[in-house]
Amino acid sequence: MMDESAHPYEKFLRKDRIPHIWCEGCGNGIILNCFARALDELNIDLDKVVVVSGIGCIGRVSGYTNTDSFHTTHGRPIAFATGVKLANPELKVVVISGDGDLFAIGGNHFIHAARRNLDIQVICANNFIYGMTGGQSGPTTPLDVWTTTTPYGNIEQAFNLVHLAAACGAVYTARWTTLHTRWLTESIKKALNKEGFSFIEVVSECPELYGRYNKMETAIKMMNWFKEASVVEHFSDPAKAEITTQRIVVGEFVDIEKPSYGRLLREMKARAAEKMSDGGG
Amino acid sequence: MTTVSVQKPKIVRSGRRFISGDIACAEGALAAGCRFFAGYPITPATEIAENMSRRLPEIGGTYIQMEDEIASMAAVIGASYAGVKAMTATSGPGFSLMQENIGLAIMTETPCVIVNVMRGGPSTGQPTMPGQQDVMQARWGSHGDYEIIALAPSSVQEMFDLTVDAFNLAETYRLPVFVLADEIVGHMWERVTIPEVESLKIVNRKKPTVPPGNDFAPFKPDWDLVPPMAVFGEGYRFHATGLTHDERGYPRTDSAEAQTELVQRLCDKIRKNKQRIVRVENALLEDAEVAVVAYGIAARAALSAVRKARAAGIKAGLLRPVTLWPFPDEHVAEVARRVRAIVVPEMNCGQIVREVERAAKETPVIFLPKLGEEPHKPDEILDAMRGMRK
Amino acid sequence: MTQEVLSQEKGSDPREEVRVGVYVCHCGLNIAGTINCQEVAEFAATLPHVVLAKDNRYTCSDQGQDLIKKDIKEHRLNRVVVASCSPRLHEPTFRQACEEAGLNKYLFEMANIREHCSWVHLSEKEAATEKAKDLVRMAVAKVTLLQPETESEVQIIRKALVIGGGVAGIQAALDLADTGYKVYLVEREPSIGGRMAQIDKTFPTMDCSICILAPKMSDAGRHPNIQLLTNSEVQEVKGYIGNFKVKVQKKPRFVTDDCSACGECAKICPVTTPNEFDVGLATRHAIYTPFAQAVPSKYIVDRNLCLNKENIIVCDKCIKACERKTIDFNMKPETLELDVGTIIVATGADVYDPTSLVNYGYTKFPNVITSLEFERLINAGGPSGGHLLCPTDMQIPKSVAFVQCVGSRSEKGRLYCSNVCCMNTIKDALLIREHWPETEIYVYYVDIRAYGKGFEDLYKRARKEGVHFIRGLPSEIWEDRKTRSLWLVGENTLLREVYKTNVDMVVLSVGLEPKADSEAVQRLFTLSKTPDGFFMEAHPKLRPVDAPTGGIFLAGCAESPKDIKDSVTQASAAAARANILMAKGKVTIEAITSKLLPESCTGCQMCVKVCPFNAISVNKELKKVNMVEAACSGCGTCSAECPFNAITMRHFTDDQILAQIDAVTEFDADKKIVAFCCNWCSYAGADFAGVSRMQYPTNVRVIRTMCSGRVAPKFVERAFARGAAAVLVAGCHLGDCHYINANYQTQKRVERLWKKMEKFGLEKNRLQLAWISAAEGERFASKIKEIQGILNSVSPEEIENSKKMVERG
Amino acid sequence: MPVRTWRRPLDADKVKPPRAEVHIIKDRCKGCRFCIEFCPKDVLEESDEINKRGVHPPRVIDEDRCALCGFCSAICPDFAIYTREKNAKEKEATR
Repeated sequence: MMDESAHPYEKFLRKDRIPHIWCEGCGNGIILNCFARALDELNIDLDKVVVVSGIGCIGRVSGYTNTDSFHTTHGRPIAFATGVKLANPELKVVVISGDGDLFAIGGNHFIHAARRNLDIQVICANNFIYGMTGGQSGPTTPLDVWTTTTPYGNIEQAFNLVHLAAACGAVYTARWTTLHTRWLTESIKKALNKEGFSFIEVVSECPELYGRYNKMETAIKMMNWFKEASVVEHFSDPAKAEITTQRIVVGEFVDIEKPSYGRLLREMKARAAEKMSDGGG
Repeated sequence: MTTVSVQKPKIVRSGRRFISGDIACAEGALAAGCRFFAGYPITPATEIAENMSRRLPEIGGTYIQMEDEIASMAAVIGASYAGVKAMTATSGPGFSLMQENIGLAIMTETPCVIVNVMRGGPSTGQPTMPGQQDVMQARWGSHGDYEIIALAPSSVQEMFDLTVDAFNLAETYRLPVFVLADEIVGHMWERVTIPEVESLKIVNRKKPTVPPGNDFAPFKPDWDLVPPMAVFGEGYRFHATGLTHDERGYPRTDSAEAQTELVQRLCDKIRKNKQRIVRVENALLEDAEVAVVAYGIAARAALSAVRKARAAGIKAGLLRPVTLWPFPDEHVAEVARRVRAIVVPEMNCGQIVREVERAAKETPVIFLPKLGEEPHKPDEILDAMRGMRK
Repeated sequence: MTQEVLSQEKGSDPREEVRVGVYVCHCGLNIAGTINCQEVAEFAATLPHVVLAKDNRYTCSDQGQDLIKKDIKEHRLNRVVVASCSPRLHEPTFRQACEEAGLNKYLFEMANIREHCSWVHLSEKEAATEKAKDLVRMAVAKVTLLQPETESEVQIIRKALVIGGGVAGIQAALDLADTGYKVYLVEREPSIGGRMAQIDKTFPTMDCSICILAPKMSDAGRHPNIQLLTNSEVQEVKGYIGNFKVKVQKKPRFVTDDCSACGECAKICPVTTPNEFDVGLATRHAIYTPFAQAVPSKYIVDRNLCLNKENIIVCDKCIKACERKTIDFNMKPETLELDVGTIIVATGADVYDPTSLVNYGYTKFPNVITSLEFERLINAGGPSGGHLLCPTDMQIPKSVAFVQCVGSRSEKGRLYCSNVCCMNTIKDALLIREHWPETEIYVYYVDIRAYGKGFEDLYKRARKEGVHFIRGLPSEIWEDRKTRSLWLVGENTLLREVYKTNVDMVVLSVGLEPKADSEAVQRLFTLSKTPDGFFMEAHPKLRPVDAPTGGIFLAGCAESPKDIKDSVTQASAAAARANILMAKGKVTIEAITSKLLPESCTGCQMCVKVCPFNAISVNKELKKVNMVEAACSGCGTCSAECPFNAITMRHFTDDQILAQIDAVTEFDADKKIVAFCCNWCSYAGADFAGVSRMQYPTNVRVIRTMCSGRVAPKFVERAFARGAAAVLVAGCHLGDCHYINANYQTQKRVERLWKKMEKFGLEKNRLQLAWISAAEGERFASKIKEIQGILNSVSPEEIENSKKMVERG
Repeated sequence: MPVRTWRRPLDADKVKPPRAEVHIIKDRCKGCRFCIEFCPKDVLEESDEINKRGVHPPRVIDEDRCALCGFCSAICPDFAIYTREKNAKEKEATR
């Protein structure tokens, strides 16, 4: 009964790194779990997967996946991933990082990677705050909520990430909560098979630093919040999908076809090479 | 490894050619096997990017213009980890933006080349004017403690040669290597000789000798303190992080030993290999009584000043550090012992001169600052030397 | 009929003198046997405006009608009264006769001296005759005030709605669709097919039930004119004949139409439950298709059973198993709004659950099964692959006993005969014979009813083939602990001896009963029920498939227990009836609607509040109301509510009703009961009392209004003012009102009157309010008896006081 | 079609769902209770033992209740629980 090696997802993890550093009930573990499940079901060659993360709690994820992985500077995982993907297009490059990392300090890289339709998958763990530094407000903190830097309630409007991604040109965009593990796994699988820039927002619970200060002391309570507040509305207008404390619209929002950066780059290189062999250039 | 493609014909257009320093730099990179360039337009380095954007696709390489220099540097590190020789080129402001990720490159021991075609600063300063103001930034620009390698070309030919060297050093020692050019060298057109590829010495990073598996530690150094480098996609499934890490690449954020072991090694792999790295160029130094220590564009004025001095009966000589970092202080010290004084012309308010003074001990050092459009005139340097007689 | 034509009609000119003709019908001896019709006719002749009065044997006969037509011409009659049966039966007949003679049909009135008089006072000839005179007096009083009316025409939407996808519903839908109409076939279950799909063989021909049903099902499934709405329920029905607005809720299947019914999903579904279709004898999964031949041939998820509750997917086994990715747990219920002209109700029947008959031991002894369970067991596609197995040992029984009339013809269950059980048992007995000749078969019965075509032959065959028929149901069944076999004990009433038989299996031949939720259906479509709880026809003989509400028809077991053949017959009949309406494309609506007299309207909006059909709206600037006649269904509760007499009700005006009241109370008012009965329930109830010959006191006089909501307080007050002994206001049961909820107004008004009576110290039980459905003749009769009882204690002073009350207002 | 389902279906044995093994890696558990809370069959409860992380890991109440939906392992942030079909291993072998 206690045979650890028997855990079906053991092979996707760096066993010597588990247990991970995340708190009790932290959604990051579930995201890692769903990611492992997605890899399992697609049975992708793990040698060809690169997991890139930034700074923050979820940034540690790259240290746990049994793939090539890189833990970059704050906000830069997408820029780093750009280099990896372009240098070796065979690799599946997945960026898993937090809302602060990807959309505050790293916002510029996100919008441009999406605009380019670069062939990478970005999974954002949105816990509404900066967890690693102790629960400060961030670009996704809902209005009015309490954080250690909004002691009088947050007065900043929050980013609607799926709307942002859609507006920037992502070819696949979805939002789930960590309670929607099945859907989330399916979305990750879709994204992994999608040509171009795909984005998945995972509304993730941080009971320690978000829940505790907003009347949800336990992870269970946060999960129940997700249960009550979330409504599945596939392909509804992402502009109308702002997250409030009452309502979390989840589902797939965008799933379109558009020539990816990788494809256009290949074609351009071919043209250039031809030109050169004609003795031009 | 993509560097084998160097052997393909027509990749390097060898022979005698009349080109600009920036173009020469790009050609040197291609000759060295660079197949990835990420950058952001900035005067006076833009032509390097433009040239790469035209040449890389022709030979199967990748050029991408990123959203800023921060991204450019990150992408270069990513490309290098994916096994491709990568570079970026910029100038002061962009160089500042790159500093954090340069630190990451140092920490993750990423071979890559950063060309800084220096212009007048601080801040936006004088974009189209030359300068040598980023020399100390190159040494200390990123936070934390580290050693670095920086080369200073003083001619279009050297823009080619030193770029090749920069890649070789980066690949040898697994770190970012700077080419510290300046606006004049970058924009100047000269006749250069581009050698046949076969005749070029190209170094590629060491590969791990163990197959993928548990006994592979991505940051376990060899005798030369440099760990062999596995790259993504080869099956080693390794982890790299900007956090202090152990030989397996796993974070060690709570251990003094780990911090000491790692940071010390990062410094030592340069310090202990200094002899192999450092390069200087001497002119007429054998019997010199007065020495000029100059680098980059300033060294060219210095050389003619030295010749003029000789013509005027002054026993002058020139010491030109090709590697600014590590600084050739032994060479300076040796010269200092023989000469009466040392003249240091720099296109800044005094940066390398500090290193010279440190090495020269009691020997007096005359500093000739220069800011703005023109480099030093040979006579300015000559005058300084005249002042040293009696 | 256009205004021009009308103006040439007799009676259309207000200046012309009123000339009434009265015809008293003998109806053979139905009336004449009790009432002296000649005397009544002579009496009628003495009434004002009556120019001629005749009595004849059958006024409804051709001669009778010709006579009326002739008289109208010869004697320039412009009003006609026929004293005979219920207007609910023959008013249309005589109206037509008048019309043919060029008399506006709204100038005709009937006196119901049969159902309301001769049949219910069989032994009181004089009193009955007097009552008949009163009824004629009332009719004449009303007829003189009647006005010619034009009927408005409404278009019939050429689309039909069929509720219920059993064989009746399927047949009706196919007939209409083949005729070329768009049909919506609504079925609550995931598949159409109904009971017939569960049955193995059909009697008397013994063909395979599903084999003959399946083709019809798939026909209905792919018919271009039929839109199949399975897993759906009707939520709301608005509008009127020809123009129904129906809200149907399509519940989510959680499986899209791309489902290929490959069944991979069910294979891996981790949760199971007994399959309803196999009456719990087989298992199904949370994702399932009810049976192999289901139409539509798609799977469905039972979310109550499925592990995935709320909006969280816990288990995704089926999703993964589905190659075509058709499973969508995010499906939401959708509501369709259908516009249809006609509706066919074929909601079917439930099978009686014998658990409550403890002496038969069903659910106690596994080897006691119901006839429906038997059908599944003997069915080759059933859980036992067609092997009749004893649930205890999975062996073929060596002896089987059928027990008849389980839940039928008994106080313990239902009083009626369920009509199909006898033949079903005979069929089943023969099936056993055919498959397992060794098995002994006993049938315990009360009577064997083999009334239909080919039935008797089948019965004879069963007897010939050695099936034992024993007259006398077992009084008790118990199980032998060891063998699990069953003992039946009862009396053989033919041999007058007690039997004690031991068998391996007992089949309880269970009856049929109204659907558990038939109440809801009744309300939705404002239907009526007969005492047995099945839906009532507009007329048991002449309109057997019409519902009382126009444009709605009945088919199959919803109307009464019947076998497949009858269900199909009735379905085709219902379809034909609906077809008549839709083929015409329009229907004329009785000119019994409210009319506004704008000059008297003060815009107080009392009427707006009470109108159940939102037919009245407010005209702000005019400070008056507007009336949409097309939307008005004619309950008249607005007219009753209006404090300013600004609304009259065509053909039931205040004056006309008051005239009837005055007529009743002209003589011996203090002995009479004035009864206001609504046309749909209470008046029909009184008719039913007549049809059933229920006797009650003669002193009641019924005044018919379309709805009890029409009864204005002033009517009641007038009756009391004129010294009436008692007043009865009777209507449909609350919730069953044919005008949605108008009878709630009735209740309010009566309660107000009671308060007033109390204030004036009057016996308030002299004013009675009763809810009497069309099926409750008995209730009507007993109500009259009850009031009679009260009257005996009413003093002359009391009556005088009540007159004063009205004077003092 | 509401029917009184009191009988054991005749095919009850044939369609019996596979029996489950629930595996709990106690010392990985951090005690978030997700598996207990969200198990559709209420197979789990909090145990009273304390693991090396100082929390009460879940304990199986009745393994036969488990429908093998695997949600416990899907939602476990710590890879501390998983289910498996009984004798699945042997099956694999025989295949």
